[in-house]
Amino acid sequence: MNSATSLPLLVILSSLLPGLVIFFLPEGSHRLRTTLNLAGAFVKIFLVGVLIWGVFHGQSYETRWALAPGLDLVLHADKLSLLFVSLSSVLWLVTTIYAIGYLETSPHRSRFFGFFSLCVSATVGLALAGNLFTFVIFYELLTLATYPLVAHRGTPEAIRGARIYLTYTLSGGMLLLIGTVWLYAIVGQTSFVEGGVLSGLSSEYHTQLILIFALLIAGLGVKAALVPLHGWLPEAMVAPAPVSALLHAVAVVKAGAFGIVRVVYDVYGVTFASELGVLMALGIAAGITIVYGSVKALFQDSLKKRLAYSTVSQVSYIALGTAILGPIGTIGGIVHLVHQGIMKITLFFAAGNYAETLGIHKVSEMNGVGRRMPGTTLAFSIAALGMIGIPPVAGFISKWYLGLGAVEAGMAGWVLPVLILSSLLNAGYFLPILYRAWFRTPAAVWPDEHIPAARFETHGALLWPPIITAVLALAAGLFAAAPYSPLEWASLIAQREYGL
Amino acid sequence: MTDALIALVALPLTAALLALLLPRIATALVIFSGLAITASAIALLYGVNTAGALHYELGGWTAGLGIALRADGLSAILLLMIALVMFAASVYASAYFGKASERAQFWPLWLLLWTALNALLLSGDLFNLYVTLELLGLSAVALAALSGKHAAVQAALRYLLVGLLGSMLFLVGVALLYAGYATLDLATLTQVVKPGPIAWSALTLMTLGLLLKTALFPLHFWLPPAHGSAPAPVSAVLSALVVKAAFYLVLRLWLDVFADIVTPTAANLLGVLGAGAVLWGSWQALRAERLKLLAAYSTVAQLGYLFLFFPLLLALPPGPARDVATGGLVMLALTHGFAKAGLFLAIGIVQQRSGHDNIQELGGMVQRLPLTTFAIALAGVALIGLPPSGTFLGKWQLISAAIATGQWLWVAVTAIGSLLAAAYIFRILGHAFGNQPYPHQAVAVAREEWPALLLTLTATLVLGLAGAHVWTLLENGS
Amino acid sequence: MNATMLLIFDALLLASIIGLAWAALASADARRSVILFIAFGLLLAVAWGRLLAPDVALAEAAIGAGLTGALLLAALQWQPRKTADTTNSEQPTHTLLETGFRWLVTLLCAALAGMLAWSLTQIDAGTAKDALANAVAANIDASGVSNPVTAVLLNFRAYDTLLELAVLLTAVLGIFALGPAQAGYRIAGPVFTSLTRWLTPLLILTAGYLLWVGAHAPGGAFQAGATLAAAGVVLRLAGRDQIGLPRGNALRIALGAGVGMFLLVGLALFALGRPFLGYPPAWAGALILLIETAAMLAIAATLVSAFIGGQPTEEKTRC
Amino acid sequence: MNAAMLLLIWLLPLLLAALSGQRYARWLTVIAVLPALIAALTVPIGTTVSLPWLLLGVELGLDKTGRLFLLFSSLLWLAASLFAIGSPKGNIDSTRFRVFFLLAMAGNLGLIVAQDMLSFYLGFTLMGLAAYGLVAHPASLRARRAARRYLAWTIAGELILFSAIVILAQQSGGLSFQMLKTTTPSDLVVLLLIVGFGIKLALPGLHLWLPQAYAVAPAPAVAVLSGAMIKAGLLGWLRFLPPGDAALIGWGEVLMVVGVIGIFFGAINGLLQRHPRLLLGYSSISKMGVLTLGIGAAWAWPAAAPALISALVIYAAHHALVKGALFLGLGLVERGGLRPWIWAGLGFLALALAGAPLTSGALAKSMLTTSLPDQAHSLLTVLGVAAFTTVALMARLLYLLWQQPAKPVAPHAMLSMLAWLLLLALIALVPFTQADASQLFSGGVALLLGLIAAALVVQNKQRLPELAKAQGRSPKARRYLRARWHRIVLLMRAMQTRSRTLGSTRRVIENSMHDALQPGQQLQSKKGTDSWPLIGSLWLGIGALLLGALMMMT
Amino acid sequence: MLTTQWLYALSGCLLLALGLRSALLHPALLQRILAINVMGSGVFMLLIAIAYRGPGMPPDPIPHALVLTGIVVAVSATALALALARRLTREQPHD
Repeated sequence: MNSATSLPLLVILSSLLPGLVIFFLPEGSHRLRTTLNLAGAFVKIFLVGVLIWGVFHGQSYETRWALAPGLDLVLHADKLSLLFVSLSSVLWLVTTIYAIGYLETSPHRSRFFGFFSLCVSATVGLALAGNLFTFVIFYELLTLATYPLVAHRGTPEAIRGARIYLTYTLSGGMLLLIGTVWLYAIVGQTSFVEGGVLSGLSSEYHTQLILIFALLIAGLGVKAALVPLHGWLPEAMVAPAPVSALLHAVAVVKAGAFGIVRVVYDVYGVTFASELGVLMALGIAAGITIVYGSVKALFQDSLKKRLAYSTVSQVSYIALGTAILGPIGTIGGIVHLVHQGIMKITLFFAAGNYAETLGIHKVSEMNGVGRRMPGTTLAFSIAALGMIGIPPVAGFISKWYLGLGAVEAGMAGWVLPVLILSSLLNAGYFLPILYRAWFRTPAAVWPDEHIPAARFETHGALLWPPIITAVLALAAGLFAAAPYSPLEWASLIAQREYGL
Repeated sequence: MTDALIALVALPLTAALLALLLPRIATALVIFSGLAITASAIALLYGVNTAGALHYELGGWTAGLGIALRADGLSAILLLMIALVMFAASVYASAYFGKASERAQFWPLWLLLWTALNALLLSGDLFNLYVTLELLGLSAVALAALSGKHAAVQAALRYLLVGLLGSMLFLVGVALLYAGYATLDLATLTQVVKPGPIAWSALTLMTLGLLLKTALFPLHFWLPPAHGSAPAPVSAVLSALVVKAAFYLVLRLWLDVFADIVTPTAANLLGVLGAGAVLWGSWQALRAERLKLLAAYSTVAQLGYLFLFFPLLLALPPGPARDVATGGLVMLALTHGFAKAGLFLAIGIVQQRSGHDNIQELGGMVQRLPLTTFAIALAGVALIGLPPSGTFLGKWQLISAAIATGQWLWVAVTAIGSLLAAAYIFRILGHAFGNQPYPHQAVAVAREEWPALLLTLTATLVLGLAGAHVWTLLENGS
Repeated sequence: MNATMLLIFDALLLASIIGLAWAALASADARRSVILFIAFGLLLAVAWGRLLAPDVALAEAAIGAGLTGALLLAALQWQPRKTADTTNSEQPTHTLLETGFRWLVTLLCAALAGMLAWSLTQIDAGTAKDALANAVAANIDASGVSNPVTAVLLNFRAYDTLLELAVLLTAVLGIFALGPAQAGYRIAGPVFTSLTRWLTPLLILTAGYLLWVGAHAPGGAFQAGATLAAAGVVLRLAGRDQIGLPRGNALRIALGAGVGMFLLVGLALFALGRPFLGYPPAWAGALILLIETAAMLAIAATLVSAFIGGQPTEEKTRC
Repeated sequence: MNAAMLLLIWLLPLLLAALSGQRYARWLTVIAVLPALIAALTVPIGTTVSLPWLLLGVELGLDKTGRLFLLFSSLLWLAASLFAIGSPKGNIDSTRFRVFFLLAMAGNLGLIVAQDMLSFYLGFTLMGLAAYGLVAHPASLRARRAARRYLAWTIAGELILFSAIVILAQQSGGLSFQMLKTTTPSDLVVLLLIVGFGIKLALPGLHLWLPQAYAVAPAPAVAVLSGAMIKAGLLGWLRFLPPGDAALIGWGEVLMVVGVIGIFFGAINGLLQRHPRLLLGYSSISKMGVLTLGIGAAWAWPAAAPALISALVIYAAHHALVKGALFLGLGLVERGGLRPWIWAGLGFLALALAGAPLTSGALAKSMLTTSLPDQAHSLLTVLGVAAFTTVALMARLLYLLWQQPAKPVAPHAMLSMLAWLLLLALIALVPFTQADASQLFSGGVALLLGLIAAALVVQNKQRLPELAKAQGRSPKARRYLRARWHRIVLLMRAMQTRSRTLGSTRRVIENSMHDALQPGQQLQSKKGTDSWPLIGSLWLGIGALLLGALMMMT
Repeated sequence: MLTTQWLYALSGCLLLALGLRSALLHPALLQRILAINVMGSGVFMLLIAIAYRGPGMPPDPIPHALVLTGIVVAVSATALALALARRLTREQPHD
């Protein structure tokens, strides 16, 4: 095997192998585990870097492995997959550092980090999937790898949450599987091809294709938390903070959204999907989700639940972008894949810091927390503003392209109001938090202060990840037009999809 | 190459005798012969893959007068599965049965069961099949009753009666066929059999007998108690291999010998029963309160999937499409074999360590028995049909064929069944992940844990990732 | 006997057989059932004889009726006495639905018989169905024996027989696994005890004869083994614990002898380059006798063991 | 160098914001404003900086309008910064205040040099949100409410702008302001822009955030809010909807009407206030009405637009400095009590705002009136009346200050006073450097009339509260208003309950699913499954069916 | 087929049906074991009837061999069944 055929596999193995080894490490071998984790993360980033360099220089990377006649496991590095891969590898590194700090003293760390690595491996595999078949495989693997993470604490609530998570995701996976097989039965293959593979089919198949689209989107929509398939997301909030970060920003939710992008662009082809009329349906579903999630978030006092509903809302921006015909909307959707990830992970890191440092779980307990934990709160603020879409944080760029794309596609009539309403609602649930954190006087005692303020407001391993990701979120917006920025990347992808 | 055919029967039978005569070294003997049998199975598979279907005329008499052993891709693959599962279960059993006296009773019967399985898969003769069925049935019953507990004996007795009834009907079919076509050789029969009352009746009777033995819904009633009360390695083999042997025969009869006789309607009937098995078995597994019963009902359900293939295969024209679907069926059977065996072995560990297998009281298991829990989870992955297990590939073909032939009902059944499977598997894992203190001293023995783990790994990883070879083998070995 | 007489005989015989079967199965009393069943077996043996199947007739008499009967009679020892009462008390508990199902089963069984009969009408009297019989006749010289049944059993289809011996072995091992044998029989009366003194050697001699004659006339290992076992049964009934059945290793060797010898011969030939179980014609007769002898021992040991219902315990051995 | 200076306008305040927690941070605000001041004075017009990698491609540049905006804004920010440094520790001399102050400064000054829509929007948003921190700074319930209201309006405005910009960007095919000159905006865009910037400019109806925000924020903050930041709306209109397009003519008329309403609405409301800050706030609304009117005129008569724009910018500069100085003066009064010289200073400022001869007000007003085209003579009347109302307002302001005994809370700080006086001097002197005499002497009549009117108003001061009551400020009316608000709250609550009900319905479903997934102790029923007759029937029945199915072959 | 063959074959079928019915319906274990034996006998009768070629004609030896094997298998199964049943009653004491 040369590098062209092995590199995508190696990218997966770089987290898979350390994960497998970690399973067997005794609980006490903290240093070895940390070394393995970080080594894996850095190796992955290095390999992804090589991939990116190669792909931008016209090199083609593909690992192909036949699983059954006509069914190949294909790992293929194209620009879209690399975008997601780089997002997850970078965020994985950050999250790993964070998780090491977060779980410093808690039990079963080997198990945790083992599944953690599996989870990322599945995500990377999903990102690199070269056909829908491979995608489905990693999609299900992701479900499996996250279950133990959600259930990690072992409390009845955790297990209940995990069960609900599983009920939703496995049902979704089944729908996705049926849709995929159906598609396979019609087309005989499920490869991701820029511009789609279905437009050549005669019109007698169109009804079937619409049904298949519904199945696929319903299946992906569970992970992407499209209303009404979102019910698992708030329940899965029982998981430890790094897991929530992973679920919401890097892996699970993103996988669903990424899948929607793949299906629309590389299976159906956005033009063909638009002709079928399914894009509009997708867009409306996304719009409803965006508003619904925001409204629900308004009424949550639990910080993590508020963030969870925020995710419900935000991830559908991606679907919305996908539903907008035209390169600009596409850019908006794809770039939000990255932007939402870094912003949301910041928020979850910060929420985790509040919980871990001061025992704060509720918004109503956050009075004056900005003074006690300025770094964390600053990071939180930047991310929250980004979520609202305030420039120059990354979220604005996404919103901008979505809006512009909608205008271009003649959908401004309802997309813009949705965006506006959602931003208003986002402001409605984020800004009060910021107000409390920065302007209210703190309570005399924090709910449960574990970590006293010393040199930093909390452990370094907890403090730096949100700051790094907040800086990333800011940078992604500020330098959006710079080369190699997510936006540039998304533009390249969109150009390819539209054959520009 | 044909030596492997003989070896596969003679080796376990010889080992059974030796184990009977030399109980002190029986364990070593079993392990040694297990290796040899596995090697033979691999050799056979290799031979079939390179030279196509093999046959061996015993005693040098032409088939018809004498008995021929036959192996094609299908039987060779299944034989290797049998060898691997039996070998793993043997290693497990060597630790599971603590007392020497227990082992002394166990090993000869165990090897006889192995003989029966191999002989059944290799047999090319109708009456010989009957004898192997009986050998299989009796050895399985004897093993199932081994614990001597009331429930086990009762279940075994019922198992025996059911098995005898099934064999009897099979034998009537054999008699009818002999009356009609004056041959017992399957290959000959395949060529001469014609539609007509004899063929219909014979196929009906033989199928009926085999359905009872393979515990197809609604004839599954005997299976859960029998599989649920046998010692763990025995349950593993009963669920993974024994019922599948009967299924293999149904498959052979319907797709090879009576290929010209079977009708879509009849295949649909089997499909409907399969669907019933999937739904009812899964539902019952979900409601089971003991791990072993859960696993047993899961077997009922999983066998149902295999029967779903009948209407699909018949609807597909012979050729590549049907071959691909058949590969899916084999894949399902293989994965279930490995996964279910591993599951039962793992459950056995739980049962031994905690003294019970009540699902409600598994809290904390994941901490104390991590590898065992992991094995259960892996088996679960395969039973649900999640990737990268072979079941996933199998179900893919199942759904694919159903969609291609427009038989949407089976798609729905598969989907619901899979979700129910997920529900019952994660019901276990949910309890296992609980953070309650685990009240039992649980130190798992590697000789028990590793077979379970390796079997389930085979089901989830090896078969899933190397699945393409199954299709190649079936094609080369036809 | 002319054809009509023969037909009447057949009809009467079959009517009796069916009647006995019916009576045996309809009875709720276990003892009655068993006795009727033994009678049924004996009549069957007659029927086999009538159909020119003396080997089968012998086997049926010795095994089907004889030993099975003995086993069943032994079973009566522990069978609950009040089966009749229990069945009577169970009778009215049938719900309507259950009664319906019972009728349905009856109906379907009748349908099954009908279907079989219908199928049998379709058997055409072609020559093809004699193909195998002719093949047996053609190859009988190479088989080493002149009794075609024995030739089929121990040469052409020797593999079946090998596995069949394995079935026997399995059964007895299964029985052993259930626990040790129990001494539970009342001592037979003195007349019976004295009877055994000459009955036992007679049975052993008969067994030897049957074994020997099997090569060219009706008889063979199974019949012989069953006869030998009958000797054991007689001894047992006479209240002897020491019934000629070896203990421990010897018993295991005896039980495994049939399969063992078969395998030994088969594998040895195989090692010598012959097909598995492919006797060289010159040696066939001797080899078959060798195998049959071992098989006889095994069958006898197995059946006696089954009769006493478990592994004879070492402690009970009388010196 | 020049380009770097433009960049520094943005960068320095932002960078210094990061340092504002340090001990030496007091003077940061002053340093931060310097690049803007220097740029306004030294950087030649036409300088541009293109940063294509930043954001979506940032273009900065200085034009004539921008330069003047930059000048008066930076001057005001400088004065406010100096004023703030003089404020007592712990109140506004805190890290948090400085951070928001600097961020708002960066936004405000930055948007002036922005030459593309997004950087303008970025500055506008930054300014708007950071100002929230200034308004919310005092730890009082009133401040919190005011800040919340401010924020809600600001965000709404920004979102409306966002929509407008998105559509505009699509229509013009780019982000640069240059491209907008050749783009005909759709009516929707114009409406959105009017409303979006109108919120910042506190058009009547969109002004609701303003009075309370001005009432609670610290003095230097209000100074920049009312002086500099509010003008961003004007600049926005000028940038996004440059006059000259025929599509804007109709909208210009609309805007003129709105402006007129604003003038009088602000004035009348201002007159009804008892609190000097509120009065000044409404005065700003009124003045912004004038600016709105001017823009409307510029749109409606494209030919007159260039002159009108120059006049409007001058007017804006005048208003910015004067209003800022007024608020700083009020701040001095609030802190150290009213001193005669402060009153005098305020009196001068009031005169300037009212357009008294020899003040900047006169200059601004005369430029505005002269640049109006001939068709707009009716507007002259309006402006005259407007001047009259301003006089009345100012008179009332001075009266209120005089009437209400100020309670000194702290001694006057030298630096704050110095800052104020410098600003006063600037206002007093600048007109003489810029204008000819005729412009400086205009407006005397109006002032005179105004003073007479003011005297009347002051005489009738007893009746004013009654007027206020008539305006809907009676306790009953207040109750009514509160009830209406309450109803909205109730509606929201009901929605919440509804969603909770939905949630609970879902929970019921989920629970039942869980029950299904996790059944209770269910004993294996032996009787049911072990019924042989049933099984026999099934078994043989299957056989019968199978046979039938097989026979269906032919 | 010969009349004799017919007679015996039909009786075999009848025995089979009879045995089957009782095996399914008889409440007592012992009789059910007997019933299965009766079923076996029915099949054997069928086989031997098939083998019959008429008086004086050598019958087909193959079915005979099959039946011989079948008888032994049947007795093995019966023995095991009885042993199991005995174990069951021993476990379940009755008075």
